[in-house]
Amino acid sequence: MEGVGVLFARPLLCFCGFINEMRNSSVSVILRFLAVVFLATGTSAPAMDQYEQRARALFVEAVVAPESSQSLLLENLVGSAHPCLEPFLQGWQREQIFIYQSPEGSKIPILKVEENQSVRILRVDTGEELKEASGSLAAWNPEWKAVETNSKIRRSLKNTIDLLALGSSSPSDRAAAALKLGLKQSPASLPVLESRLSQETNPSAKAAFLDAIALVSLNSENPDQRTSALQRLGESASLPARDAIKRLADDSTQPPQVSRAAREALQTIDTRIFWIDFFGTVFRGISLGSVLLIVALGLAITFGLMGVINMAHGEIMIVGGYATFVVQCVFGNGLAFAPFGLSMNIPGFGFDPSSAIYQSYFLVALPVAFLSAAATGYVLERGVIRFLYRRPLESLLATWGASLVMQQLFRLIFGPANVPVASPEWINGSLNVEGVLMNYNRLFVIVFAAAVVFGTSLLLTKTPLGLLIRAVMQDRSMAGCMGVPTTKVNTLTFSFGCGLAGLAGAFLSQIGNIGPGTGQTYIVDAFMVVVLGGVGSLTGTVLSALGIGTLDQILQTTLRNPVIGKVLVLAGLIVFLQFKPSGLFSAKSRNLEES
Amino acid sequence: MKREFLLTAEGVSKSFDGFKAIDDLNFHLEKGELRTIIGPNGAGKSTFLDLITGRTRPDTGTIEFQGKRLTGLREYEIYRLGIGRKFQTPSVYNDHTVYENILLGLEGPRGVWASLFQRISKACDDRIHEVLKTIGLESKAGHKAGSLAHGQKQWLEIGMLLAQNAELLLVDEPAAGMSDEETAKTGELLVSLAGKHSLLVIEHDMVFVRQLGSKVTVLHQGHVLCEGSLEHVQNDERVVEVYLGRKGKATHAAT
Amino acid sequence: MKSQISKRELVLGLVAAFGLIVVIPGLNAFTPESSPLHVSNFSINLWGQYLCLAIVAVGLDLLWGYTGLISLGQMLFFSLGGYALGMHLMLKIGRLGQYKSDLPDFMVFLGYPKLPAHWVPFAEFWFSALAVVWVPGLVALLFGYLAFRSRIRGVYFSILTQALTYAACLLFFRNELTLGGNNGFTDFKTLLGFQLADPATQRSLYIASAIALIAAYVFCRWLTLTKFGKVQRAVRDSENRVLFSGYAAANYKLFVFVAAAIISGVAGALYVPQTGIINPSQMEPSKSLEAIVWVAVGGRGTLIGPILGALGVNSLKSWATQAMPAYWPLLLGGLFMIVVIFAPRGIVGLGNQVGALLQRRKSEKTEDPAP
Amino acid sequence: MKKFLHLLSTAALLLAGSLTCHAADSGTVKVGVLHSLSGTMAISETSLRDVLLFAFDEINAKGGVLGKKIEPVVVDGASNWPLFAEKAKQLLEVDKVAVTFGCWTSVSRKSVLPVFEKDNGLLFYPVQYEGEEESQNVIYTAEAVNQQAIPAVDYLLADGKKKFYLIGTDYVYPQTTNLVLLEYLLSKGIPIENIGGGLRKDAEGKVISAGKYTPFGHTDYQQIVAEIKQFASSGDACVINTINGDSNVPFFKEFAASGLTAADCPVASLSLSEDEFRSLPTKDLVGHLGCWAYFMSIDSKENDQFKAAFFKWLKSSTVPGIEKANRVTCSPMVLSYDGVYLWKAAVEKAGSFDVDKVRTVLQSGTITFDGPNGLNTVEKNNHTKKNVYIGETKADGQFKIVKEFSQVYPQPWLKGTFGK
Repeated sequence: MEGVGVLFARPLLCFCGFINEMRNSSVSVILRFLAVVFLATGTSAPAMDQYEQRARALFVEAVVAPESSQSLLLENLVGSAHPCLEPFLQGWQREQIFIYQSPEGSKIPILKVEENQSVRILRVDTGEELKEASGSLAAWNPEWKAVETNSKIRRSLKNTIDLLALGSSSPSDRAAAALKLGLKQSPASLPVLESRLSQETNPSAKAAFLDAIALVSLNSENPDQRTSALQRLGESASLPARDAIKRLADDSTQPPQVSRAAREALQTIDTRIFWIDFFGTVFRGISLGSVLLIVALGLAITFGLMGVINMAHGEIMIVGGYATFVVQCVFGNGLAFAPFGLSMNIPGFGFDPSSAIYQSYFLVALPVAFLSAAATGYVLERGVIRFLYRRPLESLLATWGASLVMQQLFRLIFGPANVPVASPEWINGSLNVEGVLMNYNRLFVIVFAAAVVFGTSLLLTKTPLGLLIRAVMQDRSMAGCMGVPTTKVNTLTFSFGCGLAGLAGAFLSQIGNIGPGTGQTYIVDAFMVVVLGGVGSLTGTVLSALGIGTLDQILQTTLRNPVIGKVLVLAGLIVFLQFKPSGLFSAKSRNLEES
Repeated sequence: MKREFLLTAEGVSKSFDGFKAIDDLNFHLEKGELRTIIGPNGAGKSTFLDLITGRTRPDTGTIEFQGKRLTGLREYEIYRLGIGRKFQTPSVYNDHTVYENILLGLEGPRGVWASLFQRISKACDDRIHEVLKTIGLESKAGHKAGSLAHGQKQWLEIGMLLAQNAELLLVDEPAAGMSDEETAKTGELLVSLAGKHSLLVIEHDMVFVRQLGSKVTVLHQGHVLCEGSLEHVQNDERVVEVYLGRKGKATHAAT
Repeated sequence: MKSQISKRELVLGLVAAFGLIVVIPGLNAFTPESSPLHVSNFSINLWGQYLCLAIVAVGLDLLWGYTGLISLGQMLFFSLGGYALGMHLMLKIGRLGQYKSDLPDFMVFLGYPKLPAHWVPFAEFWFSALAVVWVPGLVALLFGYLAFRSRIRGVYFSILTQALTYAACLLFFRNELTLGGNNGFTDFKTLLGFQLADPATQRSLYIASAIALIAAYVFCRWLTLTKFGKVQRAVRDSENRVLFSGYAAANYKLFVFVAAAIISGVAGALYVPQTGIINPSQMEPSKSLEAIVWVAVGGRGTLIGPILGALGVNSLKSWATQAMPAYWPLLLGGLFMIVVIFAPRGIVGLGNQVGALLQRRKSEKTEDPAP
Repeated sequence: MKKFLHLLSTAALLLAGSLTCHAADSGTVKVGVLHSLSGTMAISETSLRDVLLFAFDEINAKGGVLGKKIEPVVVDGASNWPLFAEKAKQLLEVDKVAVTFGCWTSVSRKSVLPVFEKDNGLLFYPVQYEGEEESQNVIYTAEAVNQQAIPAVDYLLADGKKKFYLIGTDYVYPQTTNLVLLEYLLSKGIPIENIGGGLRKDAEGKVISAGKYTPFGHTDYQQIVAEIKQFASSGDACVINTINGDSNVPFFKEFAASGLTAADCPVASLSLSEDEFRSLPTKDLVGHLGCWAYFMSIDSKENDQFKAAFFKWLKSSTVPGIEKANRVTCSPMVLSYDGVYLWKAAVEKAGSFDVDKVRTVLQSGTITFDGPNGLNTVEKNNHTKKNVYIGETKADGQFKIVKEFSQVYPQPWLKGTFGK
């Protein structure tokens, strides 16, 4: 019996890795906890106690029951739920429970657990691994039919899990579970909550339990209880409770002191919401700004420094995006596509999507995106732009032609549809600071943008290449006379700018979609950022990007309209250039004055 | 009491990115006077013209023309007060014929509507040909300006100033890229214009300056170093320091 | 372009005009369908549309070819003109719409109880006809005034015009603008009491477009003859010199910009009843860039070039989108790149290409470097 | 002289171009296919062309219609609405097609509608739409609002949802649908403050727009998702999503990233079918709902046959640039396919290709086709009665059917029918 605990621990631990897939981190934590418990008890695990047996039995009954009655059976299970069911409930939610027809014809529900490579099969009734008659471990059989679910069943499963979560090890999960229960506002749950509360030690979880209880007692017949509950919720300014409180506040039949208390509670909550919105908006503004910044940075080089109007900038970004897509596929099961009708196939390593190595594909994708975009830029510069350095307006037109061609090439190579790029798990989920949500992918974009800008400015100011670049950009012919290989530098600079665009594309694939036409959606904004920032000034670009981003978001919230803000920003920009025709920061010199 | 000047600049300063191109410049020009400004490169000669013609605005100080304040006016407004300018590098309309170039320079209404319905009167035509004769480009009237030689372009631009018949002519290095003989002719032309017009000539070529034989102003590091006849100026040791001083050092180094 | 009208040019012009205004519609009206000379109603309608686009091209050339301003927002003015007339056409549908209501259909299913005030005057034809002129004109005037007085020029001007049309596009997509949102206006029935469905009406619209095109051509040609035309080209070649010759370059640019906008507006107004729809996608930046293609391909700085460009590229498009949809964008894009790089003067200018190129090289040496 | 010659030659060329002669050989009947094969809508519409061509081949292989082989005339609307009108004219006036199958977006349909009414053509329209229209020249095989949005809401209500957040792309379909849904939800006793996304009222305080609207190709959904997160914080909330095409990716990525799941707040998407899933990271969509008249996962003999035949046809197809790899079938495709057979049935019953005759037969309410999605019947209002299915998205980009409403009668005119 000794091995049992360990036996469980392994699949459970590997579960945690797997469950991470779903953005339901609480679950994974619960499982870690359970795993630990089992490890602990493993050494001195007695035979399965009767509660566990009962729980398992009920669960099995529910699993094998016809779909119609399953959710009902699950509801019954709630009362006698047992931690040991956690993985199986989870498994069912994700349709990982199968029915194994034993040789003697009895239906044995089993749980399929995928580890990185191998598959483990656990019996629901015993929790042990499924064995053949011979006693050897049974091999996975794709014939086995999964026990299906529907939203009704999933909800019942969820309830059970939620209830179990009340006993979870992580305070935050206990708190969340408590609130979920409280929001149901069913008096039935009061005893559970109160008993849990009495055992609760963690302050934040305690608060949550109190809120939950308060929520429930909002429905109590006794007005004093309602009032005190309201006061309680007011103090804790609990957001979820708002609706419930509002209902009371609007309900004219309530006695005066109740409705007063309700209004006060509502007041405090709304002020809290205001601040959450405020800081949230600022954060989102900065993150949008960072996106704009990354998108515009390449332009700041090609347009700002070289004076080349590259209308194909957007498409070059998307090259980076497609590169990311290809890398992802190579890490996965490869990529089958039909460029110009002839079908091609890029083999993949076939890493398991949940494996850490697959998750890290993005890190590999970044350099690939940079290089492929830079290469494209090189071709563009050699093929088109070098003829047009003296004719900026016409470089604009020619590159637009190039962008048309590139878009169509994307269609012919990767098909007209957007390509799906799945973000790695580690940039999903969000950080919750006092109710202000900061999504990791957004935090990531900010850090990423900062890093890229920093790197670029270093390259421009600290390296010999940077020196050459700046020399050429200041005065081509002069630099030429001084023996600087201007054509080389031009090509290098342009390719570098395009490389940055490629990074932007790789990045966009994480928050947006990648398709033949995607580039177009960003190009105007990008130009605006550079023009506003002032040509040839990184600082200007940074400031204008962040400025536009924040302004846009603020207008979006205040006007409650996602577009007018954008329009106003564009209009404001045109007006702004009245007073500073050369942008926020412009290298002011006689040369510019003359133009 | 202070005398009436055609052009006065007082306490004018202008700097680009910290570099003081013009530094507390005071300058006065009388009506009908021909004045030559000399000075080493970067002395701020051209910048001074930029400031007068409104191409750039001074940071401090005032510039007045016939008692009117120029600072803050736009180029074409200043032009319309009667100030014409010839650039250092000849700037003419390469795509237009020589004739059209003069026509565009010709004095007269400058408004949009006028330009739409204005016909070229006999008088205008005569005036244009007269100017063309003076600058010796009559034979090339029908040619595109772009096809002219450097010197001829210089002439054409001077011609445009003549056609404009401005009160004050600002002439930036008119003799650059001209043969001696052309230079001489230019000199005569300018001298002949003095009196009827007032001229401000910027020049390097000392021979040419001597030929003009006008009062000379020496600019150095954006302010007036000294003023007076060419002889007076050449004997001023500061000037020697600025100009010949370097040469002196150079010779020392040589020996 | 020569500054005098030669006899030959006059004759050719008249012949061309006659062909466009009389012969082609005549062939449509008076020849039997069977005859090989017959021009079908379909092609008359198609041609009418092309001619409208050609008008835009002429206006654009006035800006680009003659004044050196590339507007990437020309189709905005086209659309504004179209919308101005479109509003009238919508109101003239009357109860013939899906809902048998006095309101335009989209207002009914967006639940508008009554006609918004700013719609009311458009019931009068003369009002919307005027709007076709002053709305684009006014927008151009405001934008141009701001842009030119703060010396926004070259690529900056282009980018800003693009931003302008982009912003307008986003705005017009919004349904709360009460201009039909993404669907725009469609399902028109009558114009001045004539059934739009009637081939005769379409023919008249074609003739109107042809006349408008020739009028635009004549106007621009006349402009090149005046002193204005000379100043205009002077601005293009060396704006500084112009300023120091006492011309308020900004005013000249503004005049041209507004003129071009109005020309486009009229074109749009003629275009809408012939296509039977106007919606914000006409304002998408790419549409205006296409207009640039017509001019570039035809040959800027010549007035006939843009017309040929517009007609040629569009008929090519019509054909290619059917014959080889997958390769059409490659064709257009490639054509454009080649023209811009190797034939900056377009098909018309191809002849004296070499000379032109040499000219360009020279002139650029002396010109101020634009950033 | 040269210039003028230029002009003349171009003119001649253009005339020649537009004067192609059309002697349709008697053995065939011309049928128009009007979809965007380029531009933004090509993503969705190309699949419809494919399935139509497949249907034609299938029919021709069985001897065609009234003994005539179908000769498809495929034109490209290029996602350009005026061009749609132009191409429609061309189909009807130049190619003289007997019937046209096409259009996806409402605006394209609206732009060709006058043309079809003028030239008395016949258009089969296969894509779910906002209703409020009933042209004599259009047969709507598509889902009307009461065949998609309403059932979806019914399902969510039955699922115990109390708060509905409406979000869509700003064009006529979402606007109209959401107004209808607003009326419907209110009539079902949902308080107005439980309907998220915001309301716009006119001067009289009459609601003229419900829900949040973003433009086509919108990419930044942070603000909106944050709003939804708050909206859903008190539980029992769901989202009715009519966002079109591309923008769904940033929306769902943001939605997933902010920790919302199908369990807390399911999203019912009315514009996302299996075909769109090919370009979506479906793992972000698991558990969210779809509602269509057809799902690829329908388990029926007809559907299996259809899928098998279609994929076989794709393999052997010689259509240039056609996608052969990882194709799927979806509702708009199947409704296009049904349309072809409904038309065939009508023609054969009428014994003629004449539009008026065919229309009368179609409107007799007797024309049916038992397609991959079950039985389709053309009703008197030019719409079709058909089954409606609700499905939950699975990680493999398929739907798991959780509910079926059988044989729902089409009601294009819903606004104002639910009363307060």
